[in-house]
Amino acid sequence: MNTNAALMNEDGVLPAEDLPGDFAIWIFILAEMLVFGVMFIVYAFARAHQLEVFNASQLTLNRGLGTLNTIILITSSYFVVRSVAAIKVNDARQSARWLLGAMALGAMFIVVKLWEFNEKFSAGITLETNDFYMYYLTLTSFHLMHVLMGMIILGCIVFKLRNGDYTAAEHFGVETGASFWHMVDLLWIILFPLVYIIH
Amino acid sequence: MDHTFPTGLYHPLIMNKPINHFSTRIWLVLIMLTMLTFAIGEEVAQGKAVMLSVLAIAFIKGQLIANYFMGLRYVSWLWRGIIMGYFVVVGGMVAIAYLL
Amino acid sequence: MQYQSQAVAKPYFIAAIALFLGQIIFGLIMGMQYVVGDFLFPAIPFNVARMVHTNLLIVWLLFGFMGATYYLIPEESETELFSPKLAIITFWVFLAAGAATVLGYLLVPYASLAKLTGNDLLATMGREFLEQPLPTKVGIVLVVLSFIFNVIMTMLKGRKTAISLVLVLGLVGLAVFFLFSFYNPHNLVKDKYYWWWVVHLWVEGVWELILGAILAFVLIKVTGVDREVVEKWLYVIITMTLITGIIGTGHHYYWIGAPAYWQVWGSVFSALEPIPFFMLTIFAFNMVNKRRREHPNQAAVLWALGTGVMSFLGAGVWGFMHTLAPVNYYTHGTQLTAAHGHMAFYGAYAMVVLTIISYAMPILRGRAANSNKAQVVEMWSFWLMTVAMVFITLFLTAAGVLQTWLQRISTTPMSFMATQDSVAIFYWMREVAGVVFLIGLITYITSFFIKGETKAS
Amino acid sequence: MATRFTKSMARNIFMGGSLFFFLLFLALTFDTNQKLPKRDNSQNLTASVIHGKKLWETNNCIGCHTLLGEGAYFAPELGNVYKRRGPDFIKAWIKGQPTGIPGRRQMPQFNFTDKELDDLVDFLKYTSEINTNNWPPNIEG
Repeated sequence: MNTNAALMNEDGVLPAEDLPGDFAIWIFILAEMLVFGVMFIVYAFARAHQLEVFNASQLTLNRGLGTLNTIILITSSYFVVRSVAAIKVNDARQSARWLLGAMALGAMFIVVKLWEFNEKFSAGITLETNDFYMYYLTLTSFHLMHVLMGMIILGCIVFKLRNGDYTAAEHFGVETGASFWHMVDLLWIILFPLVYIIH
Repeated sequence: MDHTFPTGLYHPLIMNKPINHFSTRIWLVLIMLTMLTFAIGEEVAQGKAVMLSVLAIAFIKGQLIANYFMGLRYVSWLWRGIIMGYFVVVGGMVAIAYLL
Repeated sequence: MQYQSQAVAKPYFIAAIALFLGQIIFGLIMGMQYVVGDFLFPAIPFNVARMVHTNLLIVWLLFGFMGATYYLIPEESETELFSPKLAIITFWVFLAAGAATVLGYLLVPYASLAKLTGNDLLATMGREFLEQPLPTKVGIVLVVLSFIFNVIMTMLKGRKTAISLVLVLGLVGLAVFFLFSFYNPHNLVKDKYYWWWVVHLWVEGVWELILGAILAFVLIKVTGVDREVVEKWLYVIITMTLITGIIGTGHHYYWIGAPAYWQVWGSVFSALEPIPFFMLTIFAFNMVNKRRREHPNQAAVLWALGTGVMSFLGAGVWGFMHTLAPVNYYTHGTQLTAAHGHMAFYGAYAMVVLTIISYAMPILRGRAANSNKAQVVEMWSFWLMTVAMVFITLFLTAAGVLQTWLQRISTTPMSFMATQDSVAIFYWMREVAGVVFLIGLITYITSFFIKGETKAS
Repeated sequence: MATRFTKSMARNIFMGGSLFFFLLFLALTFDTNQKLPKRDNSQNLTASVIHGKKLWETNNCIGCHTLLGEGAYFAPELGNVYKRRGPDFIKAWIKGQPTGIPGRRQMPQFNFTDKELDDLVDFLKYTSEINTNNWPPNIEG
């Protein structure tokens, strides 16, 4: 119930709110962030050991597709924000539409990513090629699976929205799923510059 | 668990368009920051300043998403602190690895 | 005891403790052989003592898990057991199979045992911890299946709680992953790869569900804390267990021929494996602090808290110590592994079984808790065994660190046997700590025979 | 007001999260199986290596030794013993057991035929040629 409250509020009148979504999803989110965080750090230190290999291989990545995917994911996150806003005014139909939009963007993300992978695979690049590609493929495909999981979660919520299970007064599940989706976005925000840009 | 809903939920402001415009503005800022990162990448610029500025952009984007998309802005400071701390620690470690 | 059929747990618990005693005796024999190489040779060669030691451990823990399940499922489901008779039959079958297997190890040369028991039909023997002859393996499957059938039938006719759901998931996982013990490809790398599906996915996966469920049950009983609170934390903790533990299997795939990327996956995920154990400890202490009643059985409370702390130390801290690939490169297969194995198995699984025994046994014997005198002795045994195990672990760690240095890191590496001679002092000290552990165990068993004033349950 | 924390959500996350990571594990396993032929030396799995592995198992060698670091830690690592000692030493050593030296660790006498000894050595040679990412750190194992 706070996403919107947070958005509307520029004068800070509202009292502190509780977490959007279930406490349990936040534990899960923290765990996931921890896993990714450790992987990011491991990547950075592994790179320090093989600077030339990492720098050279990194330049072969398709930064345009990476940027496109960043935009897609940020936009999908925005759609999810709108979906939560919609259910808060009891507009389940609109809420479901926004979520379907977010899922469509998620699917686009996956298509773009697979296209990118295909580019690399047809260039004969695999996990074994060198350490950079190993990290690149590992991190991005691990993240990709989270996008997929997020889409499944959003799908369940759409199903329940259509079923009339959520209302302005009871839309706890929507926020829970939304929080997870934002996390997937949040992690990409670090992953993208780290693997594609910084050298 | 007993649970009450804040009256703020039905606050008339929520019904107003400007709210959504606010999240739209955040979205626009995020897109612009993304383009900026892309531009830096295309310059193929190297160096510490570039690395640090890209990390700084990521930090800002992360804060925007956490505070305004995830809605942590008005949640207990602890949670915002955790997310911010996460970005500081991960970003900091990455920076250290690059500077070493 | 609330339900008559809970009584079937009693023989399971007694068998568990008896086999535990056997395990420790063989442990002491092995400890001796570490320093006096020809001790009891050729009557009991080291490999035989080790098989008995590790197999007894597995079997007594299984007895403990089954006993725990038979005790808590009727109470959770609020109904009598589906078939107490089946539970008793499987008890005797399992005990007979276990005893026959151990006698087979001790009396028949292993190669002859393999020939006698049809290892030529399907070669499954001779792999660490899975040394059991084919008939025993099949027997284990049948026993576990009948056991799970009995439990699920009981659950179906009664209340379904989170605790019993998690417990049954753990037991089903135990059965499913045991099936990989029948898969023994000629390709050594694949053999090892899937061997870990039994070993790792048991002890760092589904067994932790069983552990969590048993501990949650006991905590609800002894603290009176709201079930709702305990159960949702149980879910959170086992979620953490599985998301770190499943991919954490990768920390066994660094050096056995699997692709190098396992070093990243394994390191990252297994480095987080201490978290669920840490949460478990915090959780246990929190529940006890927030208790709504003073349960007369303080020994059980002590065991429950001990499980949290020791599993965190043994599985969490000692596991973390050598789980990162760059560290493990040097420590893989040294006494450090043994140190971790000892404290983790004791702290997590031995102690959780002792916890439920401590809680349930007095009730099965018709009283809420043992007499004060008996509890004092039991608490003494807790400290004796636990402190002894801490020292066993410390001495093995010292041996392992020195071994790693002399044999692996040093620029002039020493041979394995020369290294063993150099660390012998620590093996002697470990053996002494082992004797203290045995004294603790005997004290524990004695506590069952101490009378005194008790309250009816 | 308190943050909500419900059992049903905790359960859903447990189920979903565990399933997710298990599927990921299966995917990695699938990939590993694709990659193994390049690493596991399986092209050298001859009949004699296979028989050697069976002898290794039915005599419970793992009860004292380690193989690629796994097993008991009572006796030397044998994953690289072929490279450390060579075939002739290995055979002579097995034949000469037990040493009977008082106080020393003893290895039983297994009464292998010459063919069996050859098979065991072939198995150890095959094992020593598995790509173990350069483990052990040195020849002492």
